[in-house]
Amino acid sequence: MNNSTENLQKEIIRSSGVNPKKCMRCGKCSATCPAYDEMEYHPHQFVYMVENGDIQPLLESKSLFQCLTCFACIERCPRGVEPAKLVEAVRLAVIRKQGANHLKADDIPALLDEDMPQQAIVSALRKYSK
Amino acid sequence: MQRIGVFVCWCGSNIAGTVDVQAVSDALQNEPGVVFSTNYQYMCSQAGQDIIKNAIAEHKLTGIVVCSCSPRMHEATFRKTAAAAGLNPYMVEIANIREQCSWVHKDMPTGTEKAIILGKAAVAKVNLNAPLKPGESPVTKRALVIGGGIAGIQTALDIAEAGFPVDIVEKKPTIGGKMAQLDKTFPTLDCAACILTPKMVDVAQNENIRIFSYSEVEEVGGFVGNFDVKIRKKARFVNEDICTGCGICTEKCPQKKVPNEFNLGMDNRRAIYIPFAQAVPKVATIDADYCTMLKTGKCGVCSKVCTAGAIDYTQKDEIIEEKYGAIVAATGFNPISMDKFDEYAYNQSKDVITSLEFERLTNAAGPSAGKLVRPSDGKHPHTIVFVQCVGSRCAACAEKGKEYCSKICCMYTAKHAMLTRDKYPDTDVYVFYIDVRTPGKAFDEFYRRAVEEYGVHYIKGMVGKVSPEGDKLMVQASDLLANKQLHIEADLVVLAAAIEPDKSARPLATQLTASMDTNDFFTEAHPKLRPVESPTAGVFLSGTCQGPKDIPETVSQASAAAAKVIGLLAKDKLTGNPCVAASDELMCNVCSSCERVCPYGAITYVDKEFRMPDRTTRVRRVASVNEAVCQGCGACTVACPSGAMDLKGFATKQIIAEVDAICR
Amino acid sequence: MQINGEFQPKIVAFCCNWCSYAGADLAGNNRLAYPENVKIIKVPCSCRVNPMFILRAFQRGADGVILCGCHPGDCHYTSGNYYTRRRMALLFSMLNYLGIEKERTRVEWVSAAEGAKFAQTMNEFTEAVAALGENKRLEDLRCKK
Amino acid sequence: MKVSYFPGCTLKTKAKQLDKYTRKSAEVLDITLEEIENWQCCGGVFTTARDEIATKLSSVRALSEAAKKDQILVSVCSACHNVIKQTNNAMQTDDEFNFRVNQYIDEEYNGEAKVMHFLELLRDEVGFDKVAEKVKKSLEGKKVAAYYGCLLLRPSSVMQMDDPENPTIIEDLISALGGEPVVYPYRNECCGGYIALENPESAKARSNKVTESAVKSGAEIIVTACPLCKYNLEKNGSEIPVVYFTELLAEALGVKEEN
Repeated sequence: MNNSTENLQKEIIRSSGVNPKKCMRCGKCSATCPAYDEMEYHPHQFVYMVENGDIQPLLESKSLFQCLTCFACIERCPRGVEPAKLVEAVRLAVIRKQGANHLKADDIPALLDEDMPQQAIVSALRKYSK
Repeated sequence: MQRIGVFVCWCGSNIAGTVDVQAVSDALQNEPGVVFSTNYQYMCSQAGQDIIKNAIAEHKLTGIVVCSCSPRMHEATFRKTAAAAGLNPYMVEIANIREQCSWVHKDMPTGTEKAIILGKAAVAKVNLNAPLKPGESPVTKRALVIGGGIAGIQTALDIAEAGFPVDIVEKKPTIGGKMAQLDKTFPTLDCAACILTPKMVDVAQNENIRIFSYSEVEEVGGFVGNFDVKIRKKARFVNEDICTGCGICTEKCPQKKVPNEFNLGMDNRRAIYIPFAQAVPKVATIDADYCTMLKTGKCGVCSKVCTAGAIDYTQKDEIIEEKYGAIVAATGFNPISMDKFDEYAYNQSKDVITSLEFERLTNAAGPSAGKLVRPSDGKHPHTIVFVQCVGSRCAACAEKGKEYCSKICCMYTAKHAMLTRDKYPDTDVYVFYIDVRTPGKAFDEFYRRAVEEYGVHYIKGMVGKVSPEGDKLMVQASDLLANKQLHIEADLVVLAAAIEPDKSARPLATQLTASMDTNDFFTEAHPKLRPVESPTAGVFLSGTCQGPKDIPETVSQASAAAAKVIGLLAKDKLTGNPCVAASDELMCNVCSSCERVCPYGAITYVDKEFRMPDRTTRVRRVASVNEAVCQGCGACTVACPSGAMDLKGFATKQIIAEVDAICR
Repeated sequence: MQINGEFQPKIVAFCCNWCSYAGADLAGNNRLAYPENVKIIKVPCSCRVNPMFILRAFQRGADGVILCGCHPGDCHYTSGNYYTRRRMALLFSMLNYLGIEKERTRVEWVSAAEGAKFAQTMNEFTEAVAALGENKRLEDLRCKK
Repeated sequence: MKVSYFPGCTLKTKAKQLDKYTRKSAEVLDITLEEIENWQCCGGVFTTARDEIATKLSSVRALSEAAKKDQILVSVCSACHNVIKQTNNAMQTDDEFNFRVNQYIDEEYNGEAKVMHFLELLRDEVGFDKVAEKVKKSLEGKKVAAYYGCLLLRPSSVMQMDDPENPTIIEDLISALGGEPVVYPYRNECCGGYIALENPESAKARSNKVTESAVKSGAEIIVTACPLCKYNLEKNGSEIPVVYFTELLAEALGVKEEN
């Protein structure tokens, strides 16, 4: 692991408050994830890859924006690992960079329909942009 | 003032090579209390011991310091030598000038100097030594086994075989425990009843064994060799001595809607019942919660049909008092509640069952007469999903699961999967596992057979959710090796529920002053070297009350516990370690600090009469150490705020004298 | 104490009978040298060590005091070393407050198999105490000859 | 009973009905909802990162105001409730987060406020038995499926509303209103949430699972507490109506206006 990866790993672990070492690799998070099929890397892989400092592929993965923050993986993890918090910390590591917003305010009108509640827009902006 | 003799050993050149032994014996000659000092080539030899014996006689020695090898080597030797010469063996102290001086230091002046200091410390200590006499206590030659499962049965049989009387206390109406509920046993697949029930009969027929079924331990007093136990024999409203176990009452009882706990509530029994056909003792029991007669006074059918006249609605609980020399805890385990695992829909669907329920479903004497059917509709399941580690290795939430591995689930699930495929080859069997743990004789081979010969699908991954849909169970799971999320339409889901100690173990541990770990398993005296003894003297551990175990392991531990009990009961008297705590009753202020830190429950409080200066007497409670139970760790001596508690052989004054001598 | 102009610290080591005393014996069996400054006092369990003993040692001129016991979870008496750990945490912080540097006091878990650890611990501890020089705090000058 | 009320932005726009029926029902049940002054949007979703401070300040301000008034802070939108409760929990348990947040607000706040969802208020403060007493028009014969979604229940260690896998709070309310609750397996699975914006297909798959499961179990109507859940279920073609639970409540209490 080079220096910058190690720093990134530390930053992700600190910001999420998650200790990936607690994982016993049972895969219950991925068994429970409703967005599993949309993801290229699955919740258990996030935990494993962050633990091993294999973070670059995660940064580039669309999986970051498929997590629904439904907290099901947090709820059902037998070890209290909280994978969703790790997914979020990796996502923040991406979008906090200058100009890296995944969703820009200008893009939104095109995505809207008449009935869409404000809550959806606000949440998406929170999750996808800084 | 003591008359101390100092004996410096050369140990050939082992000591003399680095320590000037003459200088040591000369220097110690001048220490207070020393009346004789010498050195010799091999103190532990017969000639060396004779020097000591002669000096004791000639110089009327009252204490001895041997400067030699580690006390772990020859302390016992020199104590015997002293005793042979009429000196109390506890008046001997060793200064370790070999392992802790000559062997670790190189040059003569420093080695000699240190040896002198170590000798001075030993002399200072002996000056304050007092003769000690180990306490003795008689042994009641009878053992109590608490719990009548396979662990308790094996322990009781082994003790009885050795000729000692044993009582088994079992809270259920019959002995047999969990093993009686099992169908087949791994890895040999012999039927549990076939190997267990003969042992149950042996217990019933052994003249040395009494069974108190439907009974619980009420109170435990006393200590090793001399326990006083009160046993509550719960009213079963049937006279055990008269009941023949014919079972007519259990067929005629009109109250038919009582959940049958032996079949885990999957069918019903009557209010008067015999748990299963091979029950020991085979006598009926009335369940007071359901009996119409006991509740309303109207019925009495069982009494009418009983030709032996064994029914007694007026029966009361009975308290039996008995003395025991040793107690064995064999309280066993239970699967944990699945209430907190509703992601697996245990409470939503009858077709989600635990492994123990599966045992009953496949057992010929079970609710479905051994036919594997779905509890909901009685249909044959074609797809079965087994989920491992439900509540085991669960560190997220203490209310939910257990942090430890339950040890037996991998093997019994392999057994279930194999038996299912064997009997019903048209069934698809999936096992979701995190790790397959099979350390045991012929265990891994067994698991591999399930996979290779019986075609059980083992999938590495966990089940996330079970959703009952119509008469199917949708199982959503991950296959970690294929990196896929699976959706399986199952007919039956079997959960390998974690196991936990029986709930009765915690209060029992309190009664026995035996310690427990955070999971309520009994703690062993030493995890490696004394695995079947509790730290509390005279209390032994058998079976799963000490930790998760399978049957072979339980039986070995049960026999090991029995061997320890036999060793104890074979003695006429127990000789204790004389280096035990003692309380100065005048200084004790009954704060109970000592009692709280004592790991053995050796400290109790007694009322003691004290004469006051004005010649009146006053009764005051003071701490009292049971010398038969105390192991001499000294925790209480430091906890005691008033300094009333001291440890014989390692008294506060003695240790301070050593400190002073070293720092002088 | 000065020997040949070199400071030689006085070090008292309390060792529990079951693990650490045996560990010290093993160091001897394997001829693993450590400084002769260390003098061992045997106690049944590390929990037998009254804080008073340690105060007494400093009062009488010890420069360092070390306590050795079984590893947590391995105590012969089940829980004694846990008491030691808590008691000494308190005592050492008080001693530190009184001016006795925390390097002068130490609790170490040494098993009967850890002869090498025993020797190494004593080497390190002696070195650390020697570096601090003579202990003047708490010393009772009346006890000096 | 007087409580602080945090309606949230969606309740002022697309989910006006949720707000309206909450207020009407509260009135019948003698609950005074005191709207937090100058409340700001909760953010819609709780950012779990411990170093996200700014996005949580609006919740902290609302909490602080309720605490000052010694009132329970009640919200009815699942998302608002989730964000506010999780923020409050972070203020109580994460010292570093607490310290940093307190640098931004005027008066020190340490998580003193009590946060309740309107459902919890009905269950724990009012009592479902009391609610039942006020029913004018029983929902008798109506088969109602409660849809919890994710936000009401999870993470259960923080939300502590109900058993996260087998909740009963909405079912108990439905029973109290005379209706027949329908229990179905997907009631606590996600509808897709905000993914509807970017990946409507994903949201559709999630939502259909929920509505199909409810219909299969015999439900005639689905109730929810979340505007986004309602949107996703309806938008993706639920066969049966999806309404806010407060609408059924108001109907049973006899205060629902007929259009």
